[in-house]
Amino acid sequence: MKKHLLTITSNTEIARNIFEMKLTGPGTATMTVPGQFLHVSVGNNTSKLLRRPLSICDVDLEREEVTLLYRAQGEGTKQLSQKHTGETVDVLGPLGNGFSTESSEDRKKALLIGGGIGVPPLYYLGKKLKDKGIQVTFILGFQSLEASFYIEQFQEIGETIVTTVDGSLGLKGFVTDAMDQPISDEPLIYSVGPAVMLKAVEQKAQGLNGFISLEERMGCGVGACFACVCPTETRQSGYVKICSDGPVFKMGEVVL
Amino acid sequence: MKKHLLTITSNTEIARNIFEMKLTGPGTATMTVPGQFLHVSVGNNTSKLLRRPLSICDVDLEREEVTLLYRAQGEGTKQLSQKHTGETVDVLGPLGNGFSTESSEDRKKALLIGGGIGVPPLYYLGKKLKDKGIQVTFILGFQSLEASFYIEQFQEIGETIVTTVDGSLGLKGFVTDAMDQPISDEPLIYSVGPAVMLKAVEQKAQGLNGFISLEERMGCGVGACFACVCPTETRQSGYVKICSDGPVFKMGEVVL
Amino acid sequence: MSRLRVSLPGLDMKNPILPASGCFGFGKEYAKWYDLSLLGGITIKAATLEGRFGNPTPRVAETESGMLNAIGLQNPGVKGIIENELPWLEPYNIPILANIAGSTEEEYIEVTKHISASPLVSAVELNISCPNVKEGGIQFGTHYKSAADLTRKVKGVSEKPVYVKLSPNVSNITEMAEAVEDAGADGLSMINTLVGMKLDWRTGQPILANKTGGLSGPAIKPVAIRMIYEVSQKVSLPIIGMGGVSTAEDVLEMMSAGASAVAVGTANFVNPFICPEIIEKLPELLDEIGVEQISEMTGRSFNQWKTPLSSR
Amino acid sequence: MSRLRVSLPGLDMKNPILPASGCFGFGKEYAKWYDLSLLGGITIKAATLEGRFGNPTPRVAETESGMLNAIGLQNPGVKGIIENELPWLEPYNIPILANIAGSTEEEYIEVTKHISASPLVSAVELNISCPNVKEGGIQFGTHYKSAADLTRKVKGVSEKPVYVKLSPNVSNITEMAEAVEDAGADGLSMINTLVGMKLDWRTGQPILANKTGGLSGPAIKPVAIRMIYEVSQKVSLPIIGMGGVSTAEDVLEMMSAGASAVAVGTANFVNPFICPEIIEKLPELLDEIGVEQISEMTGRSFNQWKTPLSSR
Ligand SMILES: Cc1cc2nc3c(=O)[nH]c(=O)nc-3n(C[C@H](O)[C@H](O)[C@H](O)COP(=O)(O)OP(=O)(O)OC[C@H]3O[C@@H](n4cnc5c(N)ncnc54)[C@H](O)[C@@H]3O)c2cc1C
Ligand SMILES: Cc1cc2nc3c(=O)[nH]c(=O)nc-3n(C[C@H](O)[C@H](O)[C@H](O)COP(=O)(O)OP(=O)(O)OC[C@H]3O[C@@H](n4cnc5c(N)ncnc54)[C@H](O)[C@@H]3O)c2cc1C
Ligand SMILES: Cc1cc2nc3c(=O)[nH]c(=O)nc-3n(C[C@H](O)[C@H](O)[C@H](O)COP(=O)(O)O)c2cc1C
Ligand SMILES: Cc1cc2nc3c(=O)[nH]c(=O)nc-3n(C[C@H](O)[C@H](O)[C@H](O)COP(=O)(O)O)c2cc1C
Ligand code: FES
Ligand code: FES
Repeated sequence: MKKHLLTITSNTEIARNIFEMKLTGPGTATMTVPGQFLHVSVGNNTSKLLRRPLSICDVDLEREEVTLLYRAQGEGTKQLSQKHTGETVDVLGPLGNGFSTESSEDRKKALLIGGGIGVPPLYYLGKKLKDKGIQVTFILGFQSLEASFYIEQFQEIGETIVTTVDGSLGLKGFVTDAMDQPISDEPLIYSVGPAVMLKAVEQKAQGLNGFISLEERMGCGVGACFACVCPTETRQSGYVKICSDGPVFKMGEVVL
Repeated sequence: MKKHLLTITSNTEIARNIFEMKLTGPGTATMTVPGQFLHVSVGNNTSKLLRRPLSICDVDLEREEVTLLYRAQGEGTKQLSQKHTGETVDVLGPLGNGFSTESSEDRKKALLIGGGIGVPPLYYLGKKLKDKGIQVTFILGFQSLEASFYIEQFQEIGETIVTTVDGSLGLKGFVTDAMDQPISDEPLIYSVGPAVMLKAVEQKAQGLNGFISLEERMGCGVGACFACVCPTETRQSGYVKICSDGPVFKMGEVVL
Repeated sequence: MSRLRVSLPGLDMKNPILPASGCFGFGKEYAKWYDLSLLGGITIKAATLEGRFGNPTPRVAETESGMLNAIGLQNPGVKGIIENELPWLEPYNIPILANIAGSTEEEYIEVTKHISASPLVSAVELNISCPNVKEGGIQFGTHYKSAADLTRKVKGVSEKPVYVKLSPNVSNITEMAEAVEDAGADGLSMINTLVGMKLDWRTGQPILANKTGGLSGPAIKPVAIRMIYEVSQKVSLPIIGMGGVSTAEDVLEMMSAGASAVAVGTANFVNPFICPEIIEKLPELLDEIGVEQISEMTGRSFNQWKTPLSSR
Repeated sequence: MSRLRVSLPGLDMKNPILPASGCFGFGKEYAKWYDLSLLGGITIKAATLEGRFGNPTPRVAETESGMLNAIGLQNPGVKGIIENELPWLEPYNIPILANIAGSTEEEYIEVTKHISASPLVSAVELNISCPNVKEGGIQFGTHYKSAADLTRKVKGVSEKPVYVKLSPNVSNITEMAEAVEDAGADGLSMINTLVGMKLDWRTGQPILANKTGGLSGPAIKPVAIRMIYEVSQKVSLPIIGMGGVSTAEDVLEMMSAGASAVAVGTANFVNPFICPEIIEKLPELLDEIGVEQISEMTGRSFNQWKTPLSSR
């Protein structure tokens, strides 16, 4: 675990309020596990003290470049979105436990389900799974056409089913509506999104194995402050810390 | 009185921790009185809320450019010093009552005495006085050669006597030591610097007329908060507000 | 504009925004920046019986997302204010809330008599929470018996509604609020500044000549929100909320906590146009959340099921 | 390095810096970032008698230059701490300050008995100021009779020096400090968090599941400095200062106010290396102001003529 000062190589709005930030620096060499996150400082002189957890969306080890996708919604991410190429960003990471792509080796298929700003880590995960010869299908849920992003990039990796709440792109409805089609070959499920979505996905996917990635407001991001706990019945302590035990958990492991 | 969003055209360190910032924008057209100041915001997202009062050091009406010289000492001015060309700076101003160059028309000579970071407004004042045909002499006091700045620029306007505390440039000592030479022709005195210096200058200059410019920690900068008062025996209220009644006062008008 | 209207005892305001006492002088200075008649009202700087010079300088210091002040109630005295300051505000035709202070009960009473009699004053704000004077001020505001006594006496002589301005430097703000409610207050103003201090690490000496000062600005907003939230559920008096408000969003947050109107202090120093800018932004925000009348926001954090929003 | 040494009851520290309770877990996590033996000491997360899960999430919210937390004393219980957490810290060989909490006097006493008996614990910190639990915590910390009673009882069973951690949410912090001094405390820790709250302006609802939380970070530093300044002139107990410290300059400011050691809380979240970075910077700053021993900084704001600096 390290603190890195990375340099912005690009920071552009790719959909309404959705930004793609590319950062370069030697620290990126350690960012090899999808589902891990960076704890990103908004800046040195700002009144926003807490770091923002953002998932690793892609890593180019040769170019020493990591990609983050984020929604500029609150003050902190808005300030991030105003940063220019050449400025530095202070990040901790990679933090947390990401998606295990090992355990999936005996599977042929994977179904990756993401909602809204939960979509980014699925990109890096999809690439990694594909590299292992696994056939990847994405189900990506957005509010609307306007709010959707990265669809072409996902299509390069595997079949990509899109749902939008208002029906302006793909299927009208939620990601779980796209799961109504019979799911064949018992794929492994990987899902990232708001808790309500994860809950619905777990229900739909009953009987299947898989992983989910949780979100919670964080203090330290490293397991020290107990801000980000989630109850579980499967561990003796009765809880997990999302930042350090997660953010990725086996389906059914935590109480959503 | 206006709020302006000016654009930085340059921001460079001209001596140790001393920065010259040039700002452009239509608002500069109103900045025609030396001794007035701008109330400069450190930035929108910073935890430093209060504006910094900085004197107008020069104005180029054709280029719509105002020059500020400032010492990056505390957090706010340090943050200002990190701003780049092209960024904008939010300033209020021009604020306060500057030096009257009218009343000096019947004089032939002016002696401009500045200490440390009190020097900047004397540059614009010197230029204005010279334009009126008045012979200008400067006495500028610094800590050391390293801390001195703008001396050549001042020399272009008039004779410039420099004092340094450590003797590394010009006369060793304080500005008042340079006043020991007989002062001829009853020049008008204009002086800017720390209160102790102004007090010493007032004593040395006894019998002469002139103006001093005061400094105080400010809240509003516009006369509303009573942060920056200074006692006076010459006004009925018993005090003046430095930001709105000053920062320039007649010598002897306020209690230093 | 009528969707922004709020009505409090003595204060019929076309919008809920007024500058906080001590952060706007007597209005003259900011009148150079914009038309004061845009404001919902004005709180003027504290009046004492005689003119006061206040504390020595430095009187302000900067802190993280806040500032300390120790002005010390400088003002020209109640007569000077009535004669020279108030008439000047008449043309703007907005409610004036007169902040009053004193070293003794008698002084408070005298000041109230004079100023509440002015036809230009709509209500008085009893400042029992100034941390920057040796006598009076906060000493009345941290003991609830003295707060209640003073409120009762001031209320007895006031010709206008009385708002009591509470100090946050207390163990139990609700008891204080209940005490002044029982004593007859017409409303509450909260919060005044937290007592704070800053030292120069190099010399070890305080930055403020008065040593301690009052902490204001965004740093204290969470404390203000919490206190307003607690108090508004326990008393039935309207609350003028304040403490760190700098944006239109902050105004709605504070009203949700229980405030009926909102005063803006320190933010005026950061941006002299802040009050009109907030007022202009409020309707946009109300549209965003589908609320018609801003007055429906008051107490939304706890009573939203009691008073349904117009949008439901 | 010996110029940074400070000595407090039970705490012989090679420098005055220790992480604040609740902001550093039991040390394990930060041990992945740096060598904990660099620290002057460690304050561990509050221990209660049984394990506690704490409050529902969200448990933190961001405020201007600060944060709110309502963790609610989550911890594995005093036995779990003694068995599983403390042994792990032994190799670092630094003083451990054990923060203790409870819902009843009996619980505090039991926890103290257990934890103060551990040879790894150097001193206990009596947390009577946690604003995030319904019972115990702050209710002992805002009434000075109960604070004094509890101190006396805990002191009666403790095998190690007892520091009482004071709440800033009181009208008179000095009375509180004097009360616990009289009751036998060996030192004071101050300040705990200010009670605050944040609402989502769109929904009107609190961000924290617990509604209110404790405000920490640079926003509260001026309040901490003021309280330490006031208390240290009235009591003769050493003070562990805390509240918003984020830089080496802040440490010297707080020591000047009267602190003998300084705890760093929220700043660990901003920068996990903050404690060792501050420790490294301190000698530079001391050189800049010509002070030899950091212990000379304590109380410099008021007693500099009593205890002349080495530089004079
Ligand atoms: C493990 C993890 C991975 C994430 N990955 C991404 C990603 O790749 N892209 C992306 O856009 N977002 C991601 N999020 C959500 C992202 O962290 C929040 O949207 C962001 O912190 C909000 O900051 P703000 O400045 O916009 O909001 P503000 O409202 O200003 O934030 C205030 C505080 O609340 C916290 N906060 C607010 N919303 C959330 C949230 N939904 N989850 C966690 N903390 C929150 C902030 O971190 C901050 O401390 C992730 C969250 C987690 C926990
Ligand atoms: C009318 C006037 C004109 C000035 N002109 C210049 C100039 O041209 N160039 C220049 O370098 N400086 C000038 N100063 C001084 C300058 O305002 C301060 O040096 C600056 O505000 C310090 O800010 P900081 O961020 O470095 O310090 P910090 O210590 O971070 O400042 C904290 C607070 O204290 C205030 N403050 C600190 N020192 C001073 C001071 N000496 N005077 C007033 N406020 C202070 C700041 O404005 C801020 O509110 C002038 C001051 C006044 C009153
Ligand atoms: C410079 C200054 C002067 C103040 N003077 C007064 C005063 O005279 N009377 C009073 O009741 N409050 C006074 N206050 C307190 C404010 O009215 C307000 O309660 C407090 O600053 C919190 O609001 P804010 O954070 O928006 O500034 C003053 C505050 C400041 C910053
Ligand atoms: C997340 C968090 C958890 C805390 N938990 C405790 C605790 O268990 N016991 C305690 O006495 N103080 C606790 N505190 C208070 C801190 O120890 C400290 O007194 C306070 O945060 C002020 O310091 P700071 O501004 O440096 O954070 C906690 C603070 C935070 C932010
Ligand atoms: S954020 Fe601190 S424990 Fe997870
Ligand atoms: S700074 Fe407010 S009156 Fe001068």
